[in-house]
Amino acid sequence: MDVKDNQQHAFPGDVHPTASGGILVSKLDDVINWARSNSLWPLVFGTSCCAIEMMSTASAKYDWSRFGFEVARATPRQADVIIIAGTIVNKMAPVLKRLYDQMADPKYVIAMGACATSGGPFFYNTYSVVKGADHVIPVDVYVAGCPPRPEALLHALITLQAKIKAGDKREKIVIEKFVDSN
Amino acid sequence: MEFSLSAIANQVDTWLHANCASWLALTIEFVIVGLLCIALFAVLGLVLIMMERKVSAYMQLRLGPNRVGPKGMFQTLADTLKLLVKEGLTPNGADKFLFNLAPFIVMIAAMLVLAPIGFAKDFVIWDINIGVLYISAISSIGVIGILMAGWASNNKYSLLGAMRSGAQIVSYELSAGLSILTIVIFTQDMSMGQIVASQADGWWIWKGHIPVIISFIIFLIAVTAETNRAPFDLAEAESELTAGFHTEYSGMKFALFFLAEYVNIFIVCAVGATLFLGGWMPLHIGNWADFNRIMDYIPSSVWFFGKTFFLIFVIMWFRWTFPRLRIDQLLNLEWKYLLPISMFNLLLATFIAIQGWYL
Amino acid sequence: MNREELQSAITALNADITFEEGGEYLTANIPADACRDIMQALHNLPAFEMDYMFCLTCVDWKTHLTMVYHLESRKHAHAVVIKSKLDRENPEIETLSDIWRTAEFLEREVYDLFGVRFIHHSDLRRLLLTDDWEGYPLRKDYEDPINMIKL
Amino acid sequence: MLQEVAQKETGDLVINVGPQHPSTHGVLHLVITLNGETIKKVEPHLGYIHRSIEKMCESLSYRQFIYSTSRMDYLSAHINNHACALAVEKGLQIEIPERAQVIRVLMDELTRLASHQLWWGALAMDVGAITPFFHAFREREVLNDIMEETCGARLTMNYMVPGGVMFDLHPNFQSRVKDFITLFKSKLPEYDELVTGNVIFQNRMKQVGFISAEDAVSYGCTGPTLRGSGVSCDIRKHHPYELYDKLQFTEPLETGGDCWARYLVRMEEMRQSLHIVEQLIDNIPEGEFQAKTKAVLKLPKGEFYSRVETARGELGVYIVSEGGLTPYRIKFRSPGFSNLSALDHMARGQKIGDLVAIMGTLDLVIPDIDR
Repeated sequence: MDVKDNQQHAFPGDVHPTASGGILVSKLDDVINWARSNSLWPLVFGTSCCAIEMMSTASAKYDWSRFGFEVARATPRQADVIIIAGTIVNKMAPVLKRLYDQMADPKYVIAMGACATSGGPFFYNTYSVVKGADHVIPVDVYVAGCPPRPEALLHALITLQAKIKAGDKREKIVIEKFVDSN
Repeated sequence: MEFSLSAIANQVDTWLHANCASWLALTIEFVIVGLLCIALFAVLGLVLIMMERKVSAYMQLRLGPNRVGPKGMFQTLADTLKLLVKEGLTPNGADKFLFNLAPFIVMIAAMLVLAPIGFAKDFVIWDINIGVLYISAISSIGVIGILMAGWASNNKYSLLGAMRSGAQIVSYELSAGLSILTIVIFTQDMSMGQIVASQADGWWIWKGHIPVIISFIIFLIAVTAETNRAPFDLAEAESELTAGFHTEYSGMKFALFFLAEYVNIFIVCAVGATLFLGGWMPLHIGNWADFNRIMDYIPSSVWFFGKTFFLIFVIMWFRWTFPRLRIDQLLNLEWKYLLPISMFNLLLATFIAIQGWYL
Repeated sequence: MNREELQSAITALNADITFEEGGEYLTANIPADACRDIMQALHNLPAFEMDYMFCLTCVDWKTHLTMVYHLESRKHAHAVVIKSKLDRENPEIETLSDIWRTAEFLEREVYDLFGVRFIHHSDLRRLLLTDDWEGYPLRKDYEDPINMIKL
Repeated sequence: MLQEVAQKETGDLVINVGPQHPSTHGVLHLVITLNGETIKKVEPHLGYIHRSIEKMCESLSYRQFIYSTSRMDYLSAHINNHACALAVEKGLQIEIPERAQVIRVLMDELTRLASHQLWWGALAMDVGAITPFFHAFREREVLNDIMEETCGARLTMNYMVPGGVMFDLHPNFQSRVKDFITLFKSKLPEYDELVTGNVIFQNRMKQVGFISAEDAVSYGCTGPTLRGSGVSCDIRKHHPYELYDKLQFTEPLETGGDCWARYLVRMEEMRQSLHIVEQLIDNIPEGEFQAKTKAVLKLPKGEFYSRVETARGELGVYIVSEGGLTPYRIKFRSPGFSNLSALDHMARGQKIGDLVAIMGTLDLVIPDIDR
């Protein structure tokens, strides 16, 4: 099977280009993406050190309210983005999954800090740490650092905004990779 | 020609009656009024939420939203759009009918109260002759929606929040009602139009002596509690009950609750402005004819919205300054302090009214 | 009481107590079955009045487990370390949670991580790990090929 | 399932607070039995951030394991590192230079200040006032900058090593700390005005979460929690380490035993820390900042226990050494763990809102409890 053939019979679930009447729909999509990207309400969720830096990001010096992120919701139903601030351990993993499932679509995930990205300093010789939150839920943006500086978190949020504005959904990127590798 | 909302309304009315049958004209007017109400609510929601965020940012040494659109003005627009297209979840164990009905009840109750409020001179939807009674009756319907939401969510936090809210609103209705009665005693009329008219020579807060000042303070406290705002936000109590009665709501249904909260604030502040600060009535001082004439040049709608937004700012100020009360302290405050004080205050007001000591 | 006085006073409680040389605190090895009586005496007798248990833990010595209790008296400002050897296969010791309330949680932690059963403990469940966790992770022979990446 | 049955039989309401809940400051899980709004029982479920630090440390060298401890009680990262460094130094029997001692004490106290600032803001947020949180962070950011300049990190500093500190102080350190002292002294009255003097706040704190001195000692409470019940327990006074026996400071004591007493103790502790910093900042001796130690550290066979006073209470580090390169067993006696065990005792008979206030005044840091 050559590449061309593969692209014609795209992966199931791929978005098929519409024949006509695309302008209105795509403009509407742009508007919706603009709204979504500019109104990312984070879930109040912090497990360890990174949560303090998340608070710092909310504080007056870094002030994520400028971008409209300050409406932190305590209930997952009303949140758009879950910032995994801290280590996820085996006991917490089902809870994190559940929180993610409780969130309403569309939902985004930021893995903040080394622990949430890969297990970080707790990678070796630990019996209870999940080696990266992406073993549990899909992650959109990773932030490096232990803990990351508030600027890094802001950058991650802005990156997420750019990602949403571009209209790239996680599924689409996965599919593109799949097609490319074939 | 000076700007006047009533003139526009009259022109529309005359034109409609000249061109259509009277029943059609009336129907069209109903539709226009309905649309205007909805538009007003949408705009109010956007403006008030933006104002809240800016006020909180100011109190907290922050900047507040400033990236979306010029000076961040489209921030709340983006939020609303996002909530519109966000998935609306209904939990499995929920009573689906009540769960979906609750936000609309809260919203409709908030909309109904709009009827007797005069936004400008001669610009009122329906100047009912028992306006004050109507307001205090309708404004307590909203709590049914909150109780419904809490019960139907099948969530213990929601239930606790709703029960708290029920206890709170039922109690604080009393003080709010009694403090409104003070004005009714002075005006000897229940129509909102008459109450405003009676303040032509000075607002009640100036000429009503001590009883009106006391009842104004009690009114402010009581309506803050009735709208579930901090320091009386026990129904939501973010640090205790995550989000209280609307814990399980998402998307547009949550947005309705969110909007209703701000519309309610606007309405209670509008009522407060009408009763105590003269509604659309400009600032008149005794017989300073020149001064009064200058004040009259400012459109009455500006007066009304200015006063209302001042009160809204005060209520927001409360929220960002005070810690939350505990449920027993909240009820103690009402039943042990506010209610006896307002009853005594009513007695005092009656005495002053009988003696005719007000200006 | 200074160290020598404390040592002689504790020896008077039970003949089987041995003492370790050196160390920052006076360290006494007591038999596990007499643990509760000795601890009760250390807590109640006015000469000791060890009202503050500042550490309770366990050490796996591969051949046996050792319970380690750090006690201090706020009044007399003396401290003692009590150790008690336990059988590794079937570790059991009387609970101290009714003498020092803090022991309730600390013993649950030791049960969780070492598998020491505390007899008469009111609520002996796993504290930190999930209820269906297998094995006792702080033991030296604990292996978990899935979760544990050895360096 | 069992909870449902219990609920039907007794008519009590059982609710789960956490693991994700704004008032638990992390991932604590509390199962609360309620009668209406009144709490009948609180049962903490831990382990949602149990990162097996103790097991991990068994395979890390004496230089390495210290770094993992600053992730434990991240708000007193310096003090955690300090405790570990002290335990290792006890084993190595080395004296650390005076300059290093002064730096350590300075850093400890600045950390305590930063931690208490955050506690103050978070407590106010727990009882519903959001604004103080931002005011607290304003001063905290200044401290974070000072820390960053010298240690290279804002939060988890890893600055103290066996034998002293890792780097010398930044040249700006003294002047910036002095600036901070003047700034904070001018802001402290603002804190009192905004929160301490508030009638609603006082009502939320007074007569809430009472614990008697005997119970508090029995539960192993330490730090401000125990001092709020009137028991003197400051390790800096009773078992002084570094320079603390030469410094002038008082241990604040309150006899109320309620949240208000704990609040007052912490507020006074901030002033005392400031006082300690003031004494030392002009008297940093010249000299080495680190004692000469071998590249590879080996502790002799034995047991070493060090105790320090963190912002939350007494932290104990218990190292069992077999004479190897790594500790054979390490145990952290964390202050939060014992303080938390008293939560049920304090919260019984109180309202839900009080539980939040009690947790706020206990100043729980969950990774410190779970380790």
